[in-house]
Amino acid sequence: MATDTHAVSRETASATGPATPGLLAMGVLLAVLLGAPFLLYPVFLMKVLCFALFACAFNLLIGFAGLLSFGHAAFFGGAAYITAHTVKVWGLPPEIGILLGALFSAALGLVFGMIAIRRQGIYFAMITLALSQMVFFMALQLPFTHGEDGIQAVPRGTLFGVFDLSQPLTMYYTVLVVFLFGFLVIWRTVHSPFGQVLKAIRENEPRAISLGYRTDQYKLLAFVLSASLAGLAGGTKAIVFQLATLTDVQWQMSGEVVLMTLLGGMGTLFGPVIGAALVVTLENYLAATNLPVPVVIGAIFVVCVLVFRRGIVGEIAARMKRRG
Amino acid sequence: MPDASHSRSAMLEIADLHAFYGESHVLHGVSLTVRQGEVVTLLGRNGAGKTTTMRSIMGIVGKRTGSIEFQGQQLIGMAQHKIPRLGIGYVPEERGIFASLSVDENLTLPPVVKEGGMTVPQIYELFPNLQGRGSTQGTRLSGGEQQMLAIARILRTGADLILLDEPTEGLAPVIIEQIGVAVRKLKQRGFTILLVEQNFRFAATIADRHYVMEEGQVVDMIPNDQLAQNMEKLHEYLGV
Amino acid sequence: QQGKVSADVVKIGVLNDRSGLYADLGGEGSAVAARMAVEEMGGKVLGKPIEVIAADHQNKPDIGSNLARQWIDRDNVDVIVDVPNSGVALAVQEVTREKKKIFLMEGPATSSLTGSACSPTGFHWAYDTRALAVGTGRAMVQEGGKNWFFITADYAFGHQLEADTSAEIKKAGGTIKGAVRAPLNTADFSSFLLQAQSSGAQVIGLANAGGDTITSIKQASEFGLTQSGQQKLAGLLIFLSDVHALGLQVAQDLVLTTGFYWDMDDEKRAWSKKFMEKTGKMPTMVQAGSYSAVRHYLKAVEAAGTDDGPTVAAKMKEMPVNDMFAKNGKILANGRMVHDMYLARVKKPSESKGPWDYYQIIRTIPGDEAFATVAESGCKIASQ
Amino acid sequence: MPTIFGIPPQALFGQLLLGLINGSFYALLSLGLAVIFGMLNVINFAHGALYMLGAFVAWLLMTQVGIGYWWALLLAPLAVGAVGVLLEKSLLSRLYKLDHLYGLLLTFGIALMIEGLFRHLYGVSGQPYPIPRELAGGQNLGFMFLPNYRGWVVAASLVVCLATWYAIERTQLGAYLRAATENPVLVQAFGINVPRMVTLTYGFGVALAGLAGVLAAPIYQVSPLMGSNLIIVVFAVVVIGGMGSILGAVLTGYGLGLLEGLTKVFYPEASNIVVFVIMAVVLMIKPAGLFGREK
Amino acid sequence: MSGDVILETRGLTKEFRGFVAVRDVSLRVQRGSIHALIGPNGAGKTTVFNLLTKFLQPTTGQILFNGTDITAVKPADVARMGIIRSFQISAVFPHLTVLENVRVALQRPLGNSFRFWTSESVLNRLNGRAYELLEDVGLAVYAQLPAAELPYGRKRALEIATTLALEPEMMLLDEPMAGMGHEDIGRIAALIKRVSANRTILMVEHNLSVVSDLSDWITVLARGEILAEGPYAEVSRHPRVREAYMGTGHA
Ligand SMILES: Nc1ncnc2c1ncn2[C@@H]1O[C@H](COP(=O)(O)OP(=O)(O)OP(=O)(O)O)[C@@H](O)[C@H]1O
Ligand SMILES: Nc1ncnc2c1ncn2[C@@H]1O[C@H](COP(=O)(O)OP(=O)(O)OP(=O)(O)O)[C@@H](O)[C@H]1O
Ligand SMILES: CC(C)C[C@H](N)C(=O)O
Ligand SMILES: [Mg+2]
Ligand SMILES: [Mg+2]
Repeated sequence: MATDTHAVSRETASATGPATPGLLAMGVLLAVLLGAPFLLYPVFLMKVLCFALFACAFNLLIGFAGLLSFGHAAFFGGAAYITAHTVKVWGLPPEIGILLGALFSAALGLVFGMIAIRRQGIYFAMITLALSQMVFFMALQLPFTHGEDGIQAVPRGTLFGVFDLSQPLTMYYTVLVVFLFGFLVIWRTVHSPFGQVLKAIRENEPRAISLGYRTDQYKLLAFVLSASLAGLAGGTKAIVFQLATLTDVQWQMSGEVVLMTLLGGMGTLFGPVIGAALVVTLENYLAATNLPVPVVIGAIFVVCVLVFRRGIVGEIAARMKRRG
Repeated sequence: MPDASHSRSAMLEIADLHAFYGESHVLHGVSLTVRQGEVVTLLGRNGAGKTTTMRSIMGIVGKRTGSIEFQGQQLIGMAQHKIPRLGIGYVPEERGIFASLSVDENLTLPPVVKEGGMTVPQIYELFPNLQGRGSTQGTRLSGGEQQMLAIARILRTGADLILLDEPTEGLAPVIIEQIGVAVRKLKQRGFTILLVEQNFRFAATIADRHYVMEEGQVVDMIPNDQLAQNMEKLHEYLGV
Repeated sequence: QQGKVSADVVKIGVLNDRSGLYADLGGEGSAVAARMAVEEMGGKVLGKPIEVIAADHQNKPDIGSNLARQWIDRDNVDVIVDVPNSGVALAVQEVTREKKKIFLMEGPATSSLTGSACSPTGFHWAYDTRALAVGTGRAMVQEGGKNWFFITADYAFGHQLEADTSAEIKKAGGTIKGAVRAPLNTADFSSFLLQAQSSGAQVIGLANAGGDTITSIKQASEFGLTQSGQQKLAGLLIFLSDVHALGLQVAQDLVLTTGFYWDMDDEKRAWSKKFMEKTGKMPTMVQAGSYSAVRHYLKAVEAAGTDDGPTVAAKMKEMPVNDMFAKNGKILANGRMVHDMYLARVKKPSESKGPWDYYQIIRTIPGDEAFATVAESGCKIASQ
Repeated sequence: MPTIFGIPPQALFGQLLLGLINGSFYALLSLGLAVIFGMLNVINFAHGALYMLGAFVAWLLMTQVGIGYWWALLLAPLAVGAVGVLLEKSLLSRLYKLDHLYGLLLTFGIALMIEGLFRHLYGVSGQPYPIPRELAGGQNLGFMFLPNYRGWVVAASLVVCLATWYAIERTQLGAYLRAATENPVLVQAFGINVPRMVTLTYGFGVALAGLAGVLAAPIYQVSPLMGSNLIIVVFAVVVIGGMGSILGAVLTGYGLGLLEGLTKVFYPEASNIVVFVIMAVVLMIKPAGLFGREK
Repeated sequence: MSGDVILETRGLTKEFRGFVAVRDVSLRVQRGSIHALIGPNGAGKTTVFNLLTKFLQPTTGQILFNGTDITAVKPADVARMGIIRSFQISAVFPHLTVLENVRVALQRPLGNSFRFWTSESVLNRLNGRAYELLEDVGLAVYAQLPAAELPYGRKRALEIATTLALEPEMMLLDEPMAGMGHEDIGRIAALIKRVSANRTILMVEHNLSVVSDLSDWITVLARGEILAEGPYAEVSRHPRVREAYMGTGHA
């Protein structure tokens, strides 16, 4: 039976890649994103960006620390509630609301982390799942989250008291900036001394320990970073859709982000972005047809796990390696 | 009981066997033969590849190439669980007594693969120490008793080739003596035995021939009766 | 006469629960009813084609409001119909208000849709929590059900229904012993029922609907709650489809409030028969209401000569509602369509003279008594 | 009337009894999960979906074929077990060489597919399944009125759990299982077909889920969502009990059922999260779970 | 206790569910010596390593390093105190390059390892030292290769280089030669000899010729218990050792 406890990330670890092709891809991505709203429905694009950031945050954990969290919805949705509440009820400006959302998720991440980090592999996944379920039920029952109704009619407000976010384009470029910020943070983290240690831990934790690294602390920091960025994405989504609802804290959402990352390529920088774009597009498209969405999603999941573990970007990177 | 008709004929034939643990190449072309009714030992330093050879016969080494024939049948490529059913019993290095099973359960665990295996009373007769320990947890037995149990449970199955990996390892001389007695009895009963040993004073008392392994290869074969002449060479091999 | 019609088509979007616990009382039936209204208009208004599309909001506010937003932004939908879930309806109301599009609500119950959350282009048609409270709530108290315990669907609808009913009960001199909140689409009500039972209240008020009501009533009888006799069930919102699912054996003698019953006059019977032919079921008040609302909307478009939301909304409020569903119904400034409601009792199996013969109408509740005035409603936009 | 800590005994005992009924389902499901985990080291995310499948098979048997409850009680678990065997042979077995997490992800995907399919075919509103005539009605226990059927569920689950426990702890087959969980390679070396054993174990584990599904059908309606709502709690139960521990799974199952009952009496708002709170606490003190062994 | 004992264990015992893998082992490792731990498979050598480096918690017994009790110290902190181990089954970071493997070790003392906001290029100044270490084990040419692509024996060499990178006061090597070819064995043996100059080495090794010419002191384990101790010549003459282990027990 299986023994390799870090295979999930090893399978795909190779594709972090040197910075040069990365920068190229970055440029292309940027160009596309800048032009997109003139061709596509902005609300849809904003959804993609929010989920892309969410997936990247999740990937920081699974892809670069080898930890599969099955409870990331708690950070995404939790932050959405905080942002929605602070903006709607306390009347704070959107930027502050989003910031508070992210901070909340960071704190939540710290708590989850301290409980879960001590266990590995499946146990870690199970524990994060259960903890996030706890958050779900709180969202269902606490008065300020308004149960099934969620927090509705969240004003988009004006950013820094200057930019009127009710304008679709203004909103879009704001989301774009948030996304790029988050993405760069992850990029930097991955290519930092900290990132090096993370990779080492992912590759062979006992060895990292024997070299004197208190690996739990590194994993915890990675977890908190990931949680905060997931929160950043969630808070932004709440402003975009002017809603915070249970959908974003449900465990199915945690599953969704796993799929996005798996499909795009765990442990690759761009994989999650592509994965998210694909999944969101697919769901949008399927919703129109009367194909059963979950069945298709589930099928993709199964296929990825069985024959496509590197994910799209991972596969491409591997191909290029084999050639060059 | 294995029939004596084609005794002296080769029962187990290994040719150019290579084995790997993941990336490390452990056996580099092992060749040896065991005849019907013989007791043959594998001698060699730690890490020489003795255990790996046995694991290769049982088909529980990651990757192996070459040829292993048992009574004319090729074992390489055969489904793992079929190999023992041909009549090969394996007594592993760490004995493999199950902590979650009682002594009785350990004893009756391996399924009978041929008729002619020993009955439980016969086994108790052979290993008196095991008598009346039936309900104790397997791993609570002493090292020696565990070793006996590990051998005993194979005798039930009717296997006629038995692979013993270091049955005397770390046992007190008295126990070793008992085991020796048992193994000789088995030989009389017509069992064929492949024995991994480091303690070859013990080996010398029961074996017909000795193969010597070094770094994953068989480097020599010494019939028991020529042991005396070859002592020097042997010390050389075993690095003493 | 040629008026200006956006994108040269009048698009009607029926947005409701098509797969879940509210699917039977609205669902495809509401779409069918809407199409029946369109057919009556000859499929055209102001010379432009009328189109009906439908989608499932799965009782999720986010899905509902996203669909509404997309429909309006991308698919030129002019009017949104039904939305049988108060939580979702409130979210959609936000969108239609912002986009100045007409919103015709038959399914949702919460009176706040024409109160704190009212919109100049939002219309609440078939019934609301206030009407239910006035109907069933009062009736039960008058029958001697003085003290109550609520099992409440834990979202906008349930909360509002509980609040409105409690108010009525207190007015009528009753008392509230307590309440428990059950999540939407609960599978097992036993522990809630047990709480209700041990509260010792005379009446257990079910402030839930559709599948939840069915399940809770079934399990109440499974646990012999009502057999014992010292406790009564009050289904505060019961639809014809629910009674159909429960069967008269279990449902008999339940008292309920409804805005429509097929078997009241020839006009209703005739329309319902047509509906029955298309769907195989008799219409609920939600479905009948969808017909009435869409019909009224289309007439208003014709009269206004445009499909521009605010203009049509104003027109709709000028015109009286007269169709098989409502007689001289009037629309208040807050969007509330005021019409008579009916208090009914579910027949015993013995009394029923055939399929779908389920209700005996006990009394008619005049619209002005059933529904709140604009002043009472607390709707802001209405005043100006 | 007399009260216990200011709680009418009717409420207290009533809720405890209902808790026991829920516990019966927790126990059955977590038992299946534990058996599977012990042997395959896979967290079977599809367990909830297969539980739902069990209920639907029963429902379809009744509505399509006219086969009633008692036969369904036998046939549905067999059907679900067969599905399980298929899944293990065709999909799961490809992943054993890899990290166990892939097993989790795979079964998660399978769960989505099964649930999505039934959701697509039958909508999310529950389909009613009648209580078998023999078990209609109920007993008045004084403090509450217990429907016969719910009593039957408790009994049935107890028997099945005990039987399974016995089969694993006290029989030859059980010995094979235990030995193979400890050292599959050696057991294989004794000529036992461990892969087949693994397959059957999975089949058996999910058959238990199927059985639970049939038992559940008359209580909760037959709905595509019935599994996904339940399974996470059951996961928590297994983690608390100690992954792979048979006894742990069963005891924790009933225990947490009762505990939920209690919370419903004293602080209903918390009844949904109490399981997860306990899980967090237990993991803090005993990372391997109550009955689990440190690996 | 005498000052020149760097590592001492008292009655060290480890039990795995009823099975005693290490029983009442009391070791005294002299500072600056090369101390070999030998014994048949399953004797408990690796387990002892795991106990010393705290990867396993002893069931009973005490561990002292430089006189301070480290029985309750965490593995990472044991390493920080200067005890660095290698593993029986080669332990490298497969998808990091050979250079990065060594750098990860060199990086730790810098204390910048939590900086997720600075660029990894700050680590380049470690390259010089890293190359030196790779030279020592003859891996400099592979510096840019992913460690996964090294042959088994070279991985062991890399592992030793990584261990040396931390300038440990004491090194624990578990079967450093396992799976190596002759020439590698020679080089590594020489290396070990050289680095042992200013530090203490405790190693498990099956290759007795290596053991005999490297080690100053040998402890023989069997079935988890100490069978004999002493310099090689002495131990190899010890009757019970010959009987139970080397097996040439005649004469
Ligand atoms: N699981 C494994 N992975 C990698 N290498 C291994 C593994 N098991 C054994 N080895 C290596 O394979 C070589 C041969 O091992 P093996 O156990 O066959 O030797 P042996 O002759 O049985 O030694 P002993 O007399 O100590 O049992 C040794 O170098 C050992 O380190
Ligand atoms: N985690 C564990 N659980 C149970 N038993 C264990 C565990 N680790 C080791 N053992 C047992 O402890 C004994 C000693 O194992 P150890 O690996 O220390 O031997 P060793 O001397 O290193 O052997 P080798 O020379 O083959 O490496 C063996 O019987 C082994 O089966
Ligand atoms: C169709 C209705 C049952 C919907 C419910 N009354 C609500 O407002 O949510
Ligand atoms: Mg060996
Ligand atoms: Mg070892």
